[in-house]
Amino acid sequence: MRKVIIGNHALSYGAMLSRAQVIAAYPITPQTEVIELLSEMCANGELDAKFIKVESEHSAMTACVGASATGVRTFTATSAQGLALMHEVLHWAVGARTPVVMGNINRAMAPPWTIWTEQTDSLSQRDTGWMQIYCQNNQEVLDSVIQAYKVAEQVKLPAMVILAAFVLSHTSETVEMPEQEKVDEFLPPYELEYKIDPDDPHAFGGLTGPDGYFELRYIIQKAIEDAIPKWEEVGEEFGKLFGRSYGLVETYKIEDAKELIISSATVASTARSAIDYLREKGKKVGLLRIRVFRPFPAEKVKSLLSAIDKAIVIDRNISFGASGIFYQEVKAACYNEKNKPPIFGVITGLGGRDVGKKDIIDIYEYVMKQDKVESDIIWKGVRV
Amino acid sequence: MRKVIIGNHALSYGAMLSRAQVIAAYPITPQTEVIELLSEMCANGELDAKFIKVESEHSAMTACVGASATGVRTFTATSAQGLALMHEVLHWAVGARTPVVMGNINRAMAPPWTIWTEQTDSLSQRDTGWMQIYCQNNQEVLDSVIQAYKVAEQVKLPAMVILAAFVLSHTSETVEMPEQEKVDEFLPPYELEYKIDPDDPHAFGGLTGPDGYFELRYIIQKAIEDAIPKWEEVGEEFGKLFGRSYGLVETYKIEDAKELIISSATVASTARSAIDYLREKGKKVGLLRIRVFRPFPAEKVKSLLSAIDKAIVIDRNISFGASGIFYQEVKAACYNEKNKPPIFGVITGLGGRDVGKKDIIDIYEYVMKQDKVESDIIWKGVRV
Amino acid sequence: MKLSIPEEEIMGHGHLACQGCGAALAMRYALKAFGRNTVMTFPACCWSVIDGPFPHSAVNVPLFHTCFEAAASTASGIKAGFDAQGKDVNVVAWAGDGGTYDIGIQALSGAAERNDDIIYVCYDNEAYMNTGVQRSGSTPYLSWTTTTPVKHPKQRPKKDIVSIMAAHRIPYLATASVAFPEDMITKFKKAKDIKGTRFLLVFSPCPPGWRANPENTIKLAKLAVLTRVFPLIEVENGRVWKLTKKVRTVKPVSEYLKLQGRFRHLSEDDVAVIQENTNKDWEILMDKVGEKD
Amino acid sequence: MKLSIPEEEIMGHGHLACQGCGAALAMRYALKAFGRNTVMTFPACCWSVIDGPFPHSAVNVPLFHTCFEAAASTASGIKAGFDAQGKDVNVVAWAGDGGTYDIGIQALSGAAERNDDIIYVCYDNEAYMNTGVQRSGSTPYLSWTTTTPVKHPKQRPKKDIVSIMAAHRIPYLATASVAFPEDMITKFKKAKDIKGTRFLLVFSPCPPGWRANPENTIKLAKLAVLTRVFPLIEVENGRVWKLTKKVRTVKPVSEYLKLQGRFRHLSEDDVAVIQENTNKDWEILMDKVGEKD
Amino acid sequence: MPKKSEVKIIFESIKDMPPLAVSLYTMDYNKTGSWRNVRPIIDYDKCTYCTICWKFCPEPSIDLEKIEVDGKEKFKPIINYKYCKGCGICWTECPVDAIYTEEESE
Amino acid sequence: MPKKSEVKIIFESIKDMPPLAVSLYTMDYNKTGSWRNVRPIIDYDKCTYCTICWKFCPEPSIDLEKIEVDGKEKFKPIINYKYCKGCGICWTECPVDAIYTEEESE
Amino acid sequence: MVEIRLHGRGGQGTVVAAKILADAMSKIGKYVQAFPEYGVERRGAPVKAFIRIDDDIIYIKSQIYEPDNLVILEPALIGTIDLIYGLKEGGWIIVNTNKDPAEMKFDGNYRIATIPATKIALKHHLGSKAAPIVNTAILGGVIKILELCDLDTLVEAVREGVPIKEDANVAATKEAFESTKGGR
Amino acid sequence: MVEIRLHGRGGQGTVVAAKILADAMSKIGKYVQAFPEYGVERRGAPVKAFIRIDDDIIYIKSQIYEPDNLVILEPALIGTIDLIYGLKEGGWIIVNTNKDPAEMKFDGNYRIATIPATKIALKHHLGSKAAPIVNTAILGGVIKILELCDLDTLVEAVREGVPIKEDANVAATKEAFESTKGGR
Ligand SMILES: Cc1ncc(C[n+]2csc(CCOP(=O)(O)OP(=O)(O)O)c2C)c(N)n1
Ligand SMILES: Cc1ncc(C[n+]2csc(CCOP(=O)(O)OP(=O)(O)O)c2C)c(N)n1
Ligand code: SF4
Ligand code: SF4
Ligand code: SF4
Ligand code: SF4
Ligand code: SF4
Ligand code: SF4
Ligand SMILES: [Mg+2]
Ligand SMILES: [Mg+2]
Repeated sequence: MRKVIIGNHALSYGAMLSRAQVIAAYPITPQTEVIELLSEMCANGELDAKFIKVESEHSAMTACVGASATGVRTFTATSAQGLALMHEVLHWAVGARTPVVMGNINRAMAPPWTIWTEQTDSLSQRDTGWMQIYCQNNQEVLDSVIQAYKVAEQVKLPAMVILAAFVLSHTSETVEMPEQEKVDEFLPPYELEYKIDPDDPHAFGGLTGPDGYFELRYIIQKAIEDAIPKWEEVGEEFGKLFGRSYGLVETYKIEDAKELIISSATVASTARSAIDYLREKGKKVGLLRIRVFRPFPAEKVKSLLSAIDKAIVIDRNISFGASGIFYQEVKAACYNEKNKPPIFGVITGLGGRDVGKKDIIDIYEYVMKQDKVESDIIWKGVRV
Repeated sequence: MRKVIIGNHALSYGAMLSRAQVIAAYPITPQTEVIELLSEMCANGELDAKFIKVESEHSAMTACVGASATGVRTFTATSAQGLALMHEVLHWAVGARTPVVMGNINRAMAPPWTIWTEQTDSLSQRDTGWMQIYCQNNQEVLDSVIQAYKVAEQVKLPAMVILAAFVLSHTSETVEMPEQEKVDEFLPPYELEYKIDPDDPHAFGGLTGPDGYFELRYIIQKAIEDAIPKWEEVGEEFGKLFGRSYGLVETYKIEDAKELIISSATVASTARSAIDYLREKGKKVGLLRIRVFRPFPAEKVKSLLSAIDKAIVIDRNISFGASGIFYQEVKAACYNEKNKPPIFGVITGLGGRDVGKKDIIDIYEYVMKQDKVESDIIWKGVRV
Repeated sequence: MKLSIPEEEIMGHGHLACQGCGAALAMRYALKAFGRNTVMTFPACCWSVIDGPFPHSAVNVPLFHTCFEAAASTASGIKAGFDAQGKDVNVVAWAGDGGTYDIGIQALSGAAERNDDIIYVCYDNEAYMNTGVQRSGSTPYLSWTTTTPVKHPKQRPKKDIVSIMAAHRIPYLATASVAFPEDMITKFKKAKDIKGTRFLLVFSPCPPGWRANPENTIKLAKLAVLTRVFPLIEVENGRVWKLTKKVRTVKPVSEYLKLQGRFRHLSEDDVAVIQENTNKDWEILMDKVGEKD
Repeated sequence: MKLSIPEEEIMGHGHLACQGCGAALAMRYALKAFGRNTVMTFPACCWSVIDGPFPHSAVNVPLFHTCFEAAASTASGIKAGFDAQGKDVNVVAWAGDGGTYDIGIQALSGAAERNDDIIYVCYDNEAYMNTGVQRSGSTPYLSWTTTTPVKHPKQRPKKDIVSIMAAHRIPYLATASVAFPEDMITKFKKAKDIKGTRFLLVFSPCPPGWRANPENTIKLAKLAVLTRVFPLIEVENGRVWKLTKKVRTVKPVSEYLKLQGRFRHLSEDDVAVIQENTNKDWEILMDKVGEKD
Repeated sequence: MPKKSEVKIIFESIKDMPPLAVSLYTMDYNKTGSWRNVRPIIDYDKCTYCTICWKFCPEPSIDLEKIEVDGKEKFKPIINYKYCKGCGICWTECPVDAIYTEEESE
Repeated sequence: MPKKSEVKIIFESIKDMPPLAVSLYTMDYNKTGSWRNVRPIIDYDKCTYCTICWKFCPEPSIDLEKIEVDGKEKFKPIINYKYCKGCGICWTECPVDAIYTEEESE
Repeated sequence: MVEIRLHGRGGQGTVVAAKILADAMSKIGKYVQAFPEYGVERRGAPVKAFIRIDDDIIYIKSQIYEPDNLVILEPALIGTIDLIYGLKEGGWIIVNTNKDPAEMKFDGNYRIATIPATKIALKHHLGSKAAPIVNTAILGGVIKILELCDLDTLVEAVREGVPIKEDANVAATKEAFESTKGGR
Repeated sequence: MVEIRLHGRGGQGTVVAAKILADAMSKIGKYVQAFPEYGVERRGAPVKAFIRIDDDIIYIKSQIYEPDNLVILEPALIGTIDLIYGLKEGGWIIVNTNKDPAEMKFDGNYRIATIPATKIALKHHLGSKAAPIVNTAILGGVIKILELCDLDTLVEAVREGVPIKEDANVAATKEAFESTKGGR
């Protein structure tokens, strides 16, 4: 069945279809519709979940972590300041190995106060161990929630499904709704080896000295590395059932491409139309959209870049004192490769400044004129 | 005058000599001695500061930000969970352009609970815009606090002075104490163009739409870029006054080096003795210690790596789903260079596992046997 | 003729409050009472928007925006900053009920425990309005919000923030209402002259959030007092309780409730329960005030 | 002969508490009262260490360590998890005073406002002990700690957490002391059988933190009650206050203070002020309890 | 004092901008009169100059003008239509119904 | 039930480890008797079997043994020196001074 | 691809109008995007909403700068703020007004249609006189003028899209469909 | 470089002992490092502290695995936990005990010295019988045995390093210096 829904409701339906059992969440623009709809669903009985209407995002995440450790499926959603307030608990969810799934609406960080989109909020969480999926449309948002549970529960790590403020969160789009039975088939109930259980008492997360901590971190890294093939497998399995496949990355017109535009989320989506335009003009340019950012699909990116002459990463985010974050990560991943192109890094669209097809064409044309990378940041659209 | 003091007290003396005016802090192992000594100093009248004994780190940082915005010098210190709890406010301090100086004791993140050293806590803040200085001994800790104020106030961005839990925080070392008069000469009073002032009312940090936010972020990036030469200048000026110079990085025996060990903080310090040993054995190996991590000294690192055949980055931290963080950043910085070595990334010492001279020699010898980089993480010291 | 409240307008027009916003009125009165030697800090709340976009501002006193959970601690820091400079400035944290009853209560409790020398004003519109009407700890029993839908309206009573703050034994605490500006301004001026942590709770109707007509803002605020839903009181040192507005002819709560869409779903029984709770709370209050009806 | 408290030991030995630790005793009694169908969550506190290092544990009921500020919300989450599975489990948040009065009060206040079905136990040793004795909101007036040095001891009274929690109108709230295990266990059992948010405050001396001799732990806990410094009470629904331990011969506070190094710097005048404050607080309490001395 | 500005300030370039988001202007540019559906009009024949409408206007968009009536100083309320949002508080609270309304039209 | 272990478990390899920091053993390995400076000794001649010492031991390191005294069932307190930390609560609280002390020596 | 911009006032249902139109388009197999002006909506303040309609998945995620057509739900806004910026030459301007298209004056080369949506809304008791809810009424005219879909499809979308007064809204939609002036 | 490990009990001043010794070494121009075992100290529980002494800045920041010498402040620990692990062959073991060095038995090839530090401490009223504070007493012996510095320098460091009972501590230090047995 097709529905026209906003990105926020795509998250809510994703959680509902995944049969989330405990929800704990706190409102923040531009996320509120996610929890408003879930509140309705719980009140109506459409969704059989405990909804804890907590007093802060910090409590939302701790409640999810606690509930998850008892062996139930949990959901929350937030954005920007709310996500930042959870930061300590994000680390906690990873160390506690609780596969919480969270929606995050990418909004720029204050101050100054702002509610428009930028990816710095979620990318600032890149070192917490959360898996991160950047979505390009509402269909992908909904589908990714379901897949996120599947991967997260297999590797016992939490996952964040990410969408742009307003550009997706408040934009109604055509979405094919998965049927509940099929989702149930795809996503079996959540099972845990070690869980909080009075019949089998364990202490979780107790003091660990230098004699054990290192190994536990190693295990986490191995788990998130395992998730790399999992995201591909699960994305394909999803495709078989629902007709829409997903992977770590998505490519467009790269077969014969000499140049590559690399981006994520809705900027990558818009970039497609720019590619179409440039292809029409005879340019051999393709698109690489990074969908799964953590774990970082390094092998995939390396192999896709090996036959490219020039690559451009477009970031809607910034790590102050460094550069765009996708740019940094792509370069780091490919550094030791033999065959690799020069990579240019562009920052644009911070704080919700619109990024249109024309902007991307401009970026491409600008970079094509450059012989070498002069600076780690090429600014696009800022009124210097 | 020489004193034997622990790293934590080096932070306290640094704040005292810099004449911090407002302190707001909350205890956490292994930071408590910092604030215990400052409490004493305030009670004794040795230090004329308002000390707000807040109820959480979140409040510690918000109080510092608020006070800083009125035009006074502020100080706090924390570690791991405390730093993580401040995360939202760390972003705030940057957006508000408040040059708060903070000491952070590097401790591994829970769960499991642990108090031993690891750098993931502060490195997880790499995308907030805070400047970060990693110190190798207590002398540097004290000296860096004073320098941090100078740079921070010039570029109007906050700075974090970082030291290893126990390895420095609780280790007494010989420290030369700067004289107050000289510090006063070095560090003039803090002046602000826009500050909270009833005689000149402004609203700070109000709602900003896509029409202005991008430019304000651009200005921050330019400010932190300006800090790169500032850290060098200020480090040299400090040297002239106090006989101890500092820079963005420190090198050891690199003149003729063909191989480079790159690390930070106390691991880099210990690496010196490994270098001495290896040099004795005829190896042409040098050391690059990255002292200022944000802003990342990309140009410096690039030029130092241009004549090297093989480099090894040793990280006492991890970004799950990626690699060691210094490793990632060094590779990203050098990616587009013509002359650059293969770089190997080693992760060791997580959660306070000791890193000795022997470990570093082992790492070196292992890497020398490798033809190419097979994986983004070489694990050292984990009991697989 | 003399005006009953100060003539000078510190708050400017052109601000972004909705039509009939009680919170805007609250600020207008507060600034009249506090005067220009005042500094404010706002956590996230409607007022972070009402004040207007950069580089504009409507309050015309220094205003430091801070994060949602940190009104009190930011004010403590600002005050310490002025103290360190030897400047005597009235530092005010200005927060909504969400930022006070819920996400900001820790910073507030901490400041009160230390008795930091700040004024904390909560303008209470009984829900998270800036994000579009979600329940807060202040949302009244059985009220609709978007997160307490009519099929499952709020099941818990409004958090008793007054008693909570009184338990902190702060030097001064008062409730006020935008329908009684003279009372409000008197209290705000009194608060200004006391040292230590002062807490002021201002009842501020929100037409869109309450599903009420904007023209009824004053009517609603008045009815809340006249029905004893929101008593006007003062508490000194957490111990001396005073009623500042005695209600002669008490009105039934139904009069107050029926003007608001957020209570539209209530049954007669529901209304009776609310009436009963109101009566009980009043009795408890009278015990503290040491008065009998 | 019958034992006055349950014989079964759920808490094991080998734990890492200091000699004479009141907090260890509190846990021992609590587990006796709660039994094995209990799940605990600890925020950071001495008990995060006392319990022992991975892969060992001394409490022998399921225990989920959580971050410092999140005891209550973690417990709410765990309870919701069990509810979702249809399992009836006693979920207990177990926190120190720092984690309760200060950094954890927001999560606690939120859970209480929602009346989440959890038991919250605060073992109160009146400072941050795990980090080496820093002041907390619970540290008593004029006490020394490392952050309130003798030249500037704590200037504010202990936060009145009992009144604060009573103001939340939770169904049950009680104070207890490790010197009165029978009273404590009775209250803990009672709490277990009530639904909603229950709050239990246990007075737990800390020899190193109080600069006291370990053998005086019980003596001190007893004296706190006998001097009326720490009354043993119960509060139902925030409204019905009861004194559960009447003190026949009241002792002067000096007897309690003089056994503790943290009060060594007090002058006679200081002690007199503390005595006076204690008397005043007792009167206020008696007002609530509705008793006269 | 912040400057008044009748237009919304959007900086053309960062050169004109302060280094952080600091307000420099009032909100006067924002003519909230455009929000108004219904226009309040004071019937000065009925008005008693009680100033209640002024007191309760949240904008504030009622100004007072000192006038003399029968030798006594009075405050005459004058609605500032540039900013009046038409909320209706004044006409609801006016004790003598001296404020009538008209619908705003195109 | 968690397993008892008389030695501190340190995993030789991650293969033996659970995937997260979960306890599998009690704290029995930790012989806190080594913390003791002073050793409490019960003088059973004085002891009235009131069990007060048992009640107040924080470790707990006083065990009870059911015995019969004059036909009545009593609980005999037995100190477990493996774990007794020598805090002194028992000898302070014993109402009949039935517990005497000895300094621990090398 | 067709791009439309709507102008109204906070609280009037402008965004809902866009959504209902998108729903109707979806029903006839189109891919759609509907979104409000990304901002802070205040009761009474002017607001905008946007729609994109296409035969294929719509990848472009930027704002609409040059709409093909314009819908003005709140005629009182005319003259107070710029409404027609970016509108493509020859595009439609559909205005809620009792006036005739000929009476409406806009600078530029546009086609103009009018719908007495307020009158219709009030007739069907949708909203109050001070705040009529005109969104469903105006849509009837919009689909007629722009030839987007048949009336039945729109009516179905209206039924699903309005929270209350389904029948009254449907009646208003239908009446507007009939009474719209200015269609080709 | 000289590396020393100290063993004591939480609350006994073991860490302070290391610090005072480091202070004394600093006074004679040495570079020093002194640190406790990185852990959670509990009153009564066994604790360790470490010292490094060198003529130059000490860059090495790892733990001490193979100390040159050992100081045992709490003789009751002997036998309950392993104390001599890692000690270099021929290194000194300096024990607080009334016994003669010959009476002390440790497996391995070490030199042994004894100091009746508890006796001395109690004589000077440092701590209680159950918890004597022996750190300053034992240091007197340590510097003598290891020939680290002269007594005056140590005494100066003791004066600066103890929080209370300065004179008593100094007296204890001096007495220990005199009465230490086992020196070469
Ligand atoms: C950490 C964080 N969480 C959530 C938000 C989103 N938020 C902003 S204002 C607001 C509601 C404020 O409610 P209240 O304090 O009652 O003020 P009101 O909006 O009603 O005036 C919320 C939830 C935020 N800014 N920061
Ligand atoms: C966010 C955060 N801040 C600080 C700490 C450090 N910390 C751990 S326990 C503790 C003190 C706990 O005090 P209290 O709650 O009274 O328990 P006690 O230690 O006295 O048993 C502190 C400050 C932490 N773990 N997390
Ligand atoms: S939502 Fe309510 S409180 Fe907020 S500005 Fe509008 S009327 Fe005022
Ligand atoms: S410090 Fe105090 S509370 Fe903590 S374990 Fe020791 S005695 Fe117990
Ligand atoms: S209608 Fe409202 S905004 Fe306009 S003048 Fe009257 S009270 Fe003021
Ligand atoms: S309220 Fe009415 S009578 Fe009073 S001043 Fe206003 S218009 Fe005149
Ligand atoms: S001395 Fe303390 S630990 Fe030992 S048995 Fe007695 S009470 Fe228990
Ligand atoms: S307290 Fe004394 S008398 Fe009572 S059982 Fe123990 S040893 Fe015996
Ligand atoms: Mg509110
Ligand atoms: Mg405590």
